[in-house]
Amino acid sequence: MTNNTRVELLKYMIMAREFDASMLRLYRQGKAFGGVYSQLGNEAVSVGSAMALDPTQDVLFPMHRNVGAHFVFGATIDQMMQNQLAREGSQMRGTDGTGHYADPRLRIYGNVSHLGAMIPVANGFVLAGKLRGENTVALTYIGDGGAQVGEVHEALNFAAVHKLPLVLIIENNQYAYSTPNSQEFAVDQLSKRAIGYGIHGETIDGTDVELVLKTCQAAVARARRGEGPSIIETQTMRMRGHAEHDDFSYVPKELLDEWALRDPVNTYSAKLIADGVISSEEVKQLRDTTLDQMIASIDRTLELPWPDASEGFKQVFL
Amino acid sequence: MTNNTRVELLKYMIMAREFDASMLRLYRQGKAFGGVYSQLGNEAVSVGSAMALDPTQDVLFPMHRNVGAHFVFGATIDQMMQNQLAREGSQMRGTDGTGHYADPRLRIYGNVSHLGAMIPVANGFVLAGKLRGENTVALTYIGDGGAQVGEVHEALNFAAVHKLPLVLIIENNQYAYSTPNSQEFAVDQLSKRAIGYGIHGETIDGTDVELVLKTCQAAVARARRGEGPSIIETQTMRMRGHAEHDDFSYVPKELLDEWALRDPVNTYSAKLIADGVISSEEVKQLRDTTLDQMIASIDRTLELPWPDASEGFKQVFL
Amino acid sequence: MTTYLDAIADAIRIEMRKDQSVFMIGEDIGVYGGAFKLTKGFLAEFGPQRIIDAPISEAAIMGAGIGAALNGMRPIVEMQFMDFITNGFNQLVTVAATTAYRWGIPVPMVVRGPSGGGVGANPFHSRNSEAWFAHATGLKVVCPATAADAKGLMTASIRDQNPVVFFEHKGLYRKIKDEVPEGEYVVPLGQAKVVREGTDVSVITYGSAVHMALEAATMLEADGASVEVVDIRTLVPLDEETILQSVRKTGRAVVAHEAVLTAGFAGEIASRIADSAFTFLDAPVKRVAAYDSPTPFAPTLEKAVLPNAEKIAEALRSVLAF
Amino acid sequence: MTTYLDAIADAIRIEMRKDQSVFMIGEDIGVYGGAFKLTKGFLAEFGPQRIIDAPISEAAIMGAGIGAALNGMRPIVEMQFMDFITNGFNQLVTVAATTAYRWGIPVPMVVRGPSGGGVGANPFHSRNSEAWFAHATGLKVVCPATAADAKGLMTASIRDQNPVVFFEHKGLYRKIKDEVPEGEYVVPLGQAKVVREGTDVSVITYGSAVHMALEAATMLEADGASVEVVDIRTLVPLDEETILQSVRKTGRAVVAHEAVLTAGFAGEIASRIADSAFTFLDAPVKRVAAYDSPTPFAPTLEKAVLPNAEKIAEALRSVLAF
Ligand SMILES: Cc1ncc(C[n+]2csc(CCOP(=O)(O)OP(=O)(O)O)c2C)c(N)n1
Ligand SMILES: Cc1ncc(C[n+]2csc(CCOP(=O)(O)OP(=O)(O)O)c2C)c(N)n1
Ligand SMILES: [Mg+2]
Ligand SMILES: [Mg+2]
Repeated sequence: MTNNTRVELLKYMIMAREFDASMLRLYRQGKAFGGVYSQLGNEAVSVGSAMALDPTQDVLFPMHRNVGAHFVFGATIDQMMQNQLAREGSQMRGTDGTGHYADPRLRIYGNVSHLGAMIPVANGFVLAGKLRGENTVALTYIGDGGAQVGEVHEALNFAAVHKLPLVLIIENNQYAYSTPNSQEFAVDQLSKRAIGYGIHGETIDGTDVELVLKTCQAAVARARRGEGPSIIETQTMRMRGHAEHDDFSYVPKELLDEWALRDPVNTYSAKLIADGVISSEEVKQLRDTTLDQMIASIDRTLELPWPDASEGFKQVFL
Repeated sequence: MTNNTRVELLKYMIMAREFDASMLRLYRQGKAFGGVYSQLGNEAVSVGSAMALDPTQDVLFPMHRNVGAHFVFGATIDQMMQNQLAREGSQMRGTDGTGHYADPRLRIYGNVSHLGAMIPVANGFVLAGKLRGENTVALTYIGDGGAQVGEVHEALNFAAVHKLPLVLIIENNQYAYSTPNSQEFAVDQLSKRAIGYGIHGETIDGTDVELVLKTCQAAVARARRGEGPSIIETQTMRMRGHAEHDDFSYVPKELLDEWALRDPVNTYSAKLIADGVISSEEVKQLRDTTLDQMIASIDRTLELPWPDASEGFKQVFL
Repeated sequence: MTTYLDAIADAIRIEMRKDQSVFMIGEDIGVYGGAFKLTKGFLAEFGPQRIIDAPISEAAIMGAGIGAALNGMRPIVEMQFMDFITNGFNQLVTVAATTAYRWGIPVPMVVRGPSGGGVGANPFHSRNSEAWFAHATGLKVVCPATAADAKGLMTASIRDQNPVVFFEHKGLYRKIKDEVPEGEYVVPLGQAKVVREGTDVSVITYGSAVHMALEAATMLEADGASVEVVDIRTLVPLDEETILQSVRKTGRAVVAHEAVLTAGFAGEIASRIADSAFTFLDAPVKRVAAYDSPTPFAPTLEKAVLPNAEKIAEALRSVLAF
Repeated sequence: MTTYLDAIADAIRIEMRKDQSVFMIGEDIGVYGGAFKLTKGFLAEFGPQRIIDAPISEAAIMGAGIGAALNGMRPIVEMQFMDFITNGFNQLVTVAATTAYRWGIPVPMVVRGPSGGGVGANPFHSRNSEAWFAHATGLKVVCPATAADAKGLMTASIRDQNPVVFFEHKGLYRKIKDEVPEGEYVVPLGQAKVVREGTDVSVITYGSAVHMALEAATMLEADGASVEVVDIRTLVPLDEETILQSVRKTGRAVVAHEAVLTAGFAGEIASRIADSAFTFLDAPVKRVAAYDSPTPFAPTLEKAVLPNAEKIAEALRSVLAF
């Protein structure tokens, strides 16, 4: 892995984190709109996985805690901010918000609230590529909770039968809203679902961005070679509530403390500093610059008016 | 296994087979009504599995090729025939037919056409039992094709989490309508799905009625002990078309020939004769008597009028 | 004065205390007390056997309800948002709705949850889908507008022998407060209610639109018009008689709901009026409903596409001017 | 003379020959040629890349269609029976229906399959569910009654930029034969058709009920009444103008469909008439539809609950006698 790549990984993780922190501030100020879903603790998964793709030919179907993946695929801070706040000029013209948006120019297809619903769609996207002899890989995500949705099963089996180039990350962040893993499923590793479909599956530490990247690169390579889909379960911890309205008092404090030591941004910064790839000064500067960018973007976005009401009556059909 | 049990197993398999043959005759005569789904080749699964239950406390959720299980649970030939032919006096009063009927007195709950839809319902049935401290086990079935339905996934995971006393037989009869296993899934054994749920799973020869019985008894015992659900995949061959309108020309002749040698009724008759449990005379007599019963039942049923039209307007609500 | 949300919780609590066969199943209803905190305290009172947190599997949850109902229980199934009922749709319309007709076995189950828009959720947390279930046959469909009705109809729904789809409006949960009878309280399914008497024109409506209609009625007072508002309360069974009585009296009708217009339940009501009150009608029957689109996210757009008191008032004026 | 079934197959075949982006996906559509043999010969002509047999996974199949449409293809998704659309319901109403509105990206997909009753199938192979999709917003809904329309509307549906739910009536597949134009043939979506001119009363209808209405019209001739029959052909978009023109002319209307009455699409049509043709109406608008129950299996029951020519004739007589 080049030093360049390593710095990039860090840079995107910091972007994700600062975006998140900004949304939290906006939420506290009563200026955020809709649910604010933090990916604190999940940055390594979003960033590491998306970095494994080729953004000129592959395609991203992100979920609600994947702002890092958006950034890797070229989404700008302004774009994300406008969508989150549903302002005029935002990609969805106010019809929808949060992380649901799609930007076909960037090969990003957003999600819908219904968990798991976009996995069958990701299948169809790469099936079309396959029919045309293209070699597009789709990367998508589901939570430890969402993995129990029936459509996930249908989609994985379908992808297995048709050997589709799909990489599914199961983001196991220990909780689905207030529900712990133990009440969501009864197997030690969700990646074992792969066995029942005859596809590749593995469980990895989701706080280690380089491990995520390498594991996903291997999965993308398999997909590209026509060997079909993979399930990669990433173990992380959701370090905040389900969304910011949730005080997550149902999560044991010790569990959070334990995982805090494995914070993906901090550990990776420390690693790169130890390896002499970057100085602690530079890390601080990177954070500060990113924060400045966020603040500037927030200022610009909050000045934007709401989309015009007439947008509500447009393009139900095309 | 007592000789009594062994003869019972044979008796029910013969009933299932002769019922089937009767439906086929009726179909050819243009007197059958609705789809006629043969279970030729599957008798050992229906009968062996149902025999593992305690019909005074357990509950059966049969599928379309499980007439043998109905008989084990006490359904009469007349009852089955009336339902198949949707005649007056039939349990569903003509509102539905084929094997969809329920008879709560016999602890049989029928199915609906939508494959897999009754597995979540079977869960709920035994969940209720559990809430009341009862020890009811539910036995249900799904095909190699139907196992790909999303609801099956949700139900198995749910049963695993709640450690429900559920036994699911996956009747792998190699085809789902015209679609072979290879186009339905990409794993060598469907029972491996169990691994992903953290539950018991195994694949067995579905033409061996005693093996089916023993395997199901063990599954029922586990369920009864509170160890949760099991998946048992039974390997058989669908020896006729999907339903009788289907000439199944898409099935290689050799495959049918191969499986014909493993005919569950013939092999088991031979075995019981070899073991001195029953004479070949007695087997022949059993078949003849059963056939006579079928013919008598058909005669009685065909004389019944259609249900009165007024039944169509009743009990949409209770 | 009790909120709409508390009234529902109250009805469920009372039935659960009385009847051991009533239990709840859903997502995050236990420790968390539900996404809207409707089941707050329930886990402590009733324990995890009767307040069951389930995996994110709406079909499995729905099926668990159906199966338990077949086996003598009275499950209350929560959809965290009614939008997610699309994931359990097959269970509901294929299995629950047809069982009584085919087998003659009751399926006493309530499927309930927050529906509706106007609160800046998004297209996937705002749908009003009651018409789908009214068209499914075999499901009762309830849409309360007030706290008292929410309580009384919930009690009736839990006691009903049939599957009931109970649409709570999330915008009313904490906004609406009214006098709610204490203790057991039943509002029978299938009885509409004249919530405001009037002589010149009737608004036939339900759910959140009842409040819009009442506001519109007040606006029309200024024009000197007397508006009657009929809250049908349950779509299935439908109390056609009360609707017709009102329209026969006033001779004019506007039908309003928050759901989108096309193939919405307003069509059902308007056609019944056009058929059975034809000779009494002095004006066309107008419908007020949401624009035929998903419910958008931004407040400007959402406000524009959803119905409101002004839009109902406008329809009333046009009908009165006819 | 071509059957309804062959006409549909013909339209698909022509489009597939012309446009490489059109492909089919469904259960048993390849080697077997589909449960109704509609795709017989397709596998041989187009190969397994374009005639894709899928596992029994309606949601996965629907999603595959949506995703392929997002990626430049024009998938035709077969439901083996339209009843099983309930298993892919979420994909259709949540994803397909809302994508254009939210993302401005087209989802040119046709979901098609056999629907309807009257053929002794059973409650799970007979549903008429078009109203659900008309109410979903964002889906076009097509219900052809004749072979020629089936062909022309299928061509238009395949070429449309939006998701289209195309209801074929299984009872018409081989029963209905008519003159079908050869080669490419388009009937634009959103154009109703006066299939029989008349002056005394209008029947507004679609799908299988068109044939019942025509039969009823013939019956009414004996009474000396002249019945106009309007086949709306597509529910979304709806050609309101042709409906209103007819009713303004005749002053009387019966709305008929095979689907169950409550919250069915007849309500939508009848209310539009009651609103926009009010001053032209000389009689109540009557609806004829199935009884509100699942479609039963036994022929005696099925015949009793479904609409037919006699029931439409009766409604016509009552409207004419008004
Ligand atoms: C089908 C469906 N059911 C319920 C919900 C409500 N819901 C939104 S997020 C969520 C929890 C998701 O948990 P998980 O999949 O583990 O993802 P996480 O939020 O932990 O990243 C729930 C229950 C939904 N969006 N979709
Ligand atoms: C959800 C659903 N999709 C499609 C069908 C149509 N269908 C009925 S049986 C069948 C094949 C079933 O195959 P399998 O599950 O292997 O059972 P088998 O008939 O082979 O015993 C199909 C596709 C259905 N009944 N339900
Ligand atoms: Mg999670
Ligand atoms: Mg099979």
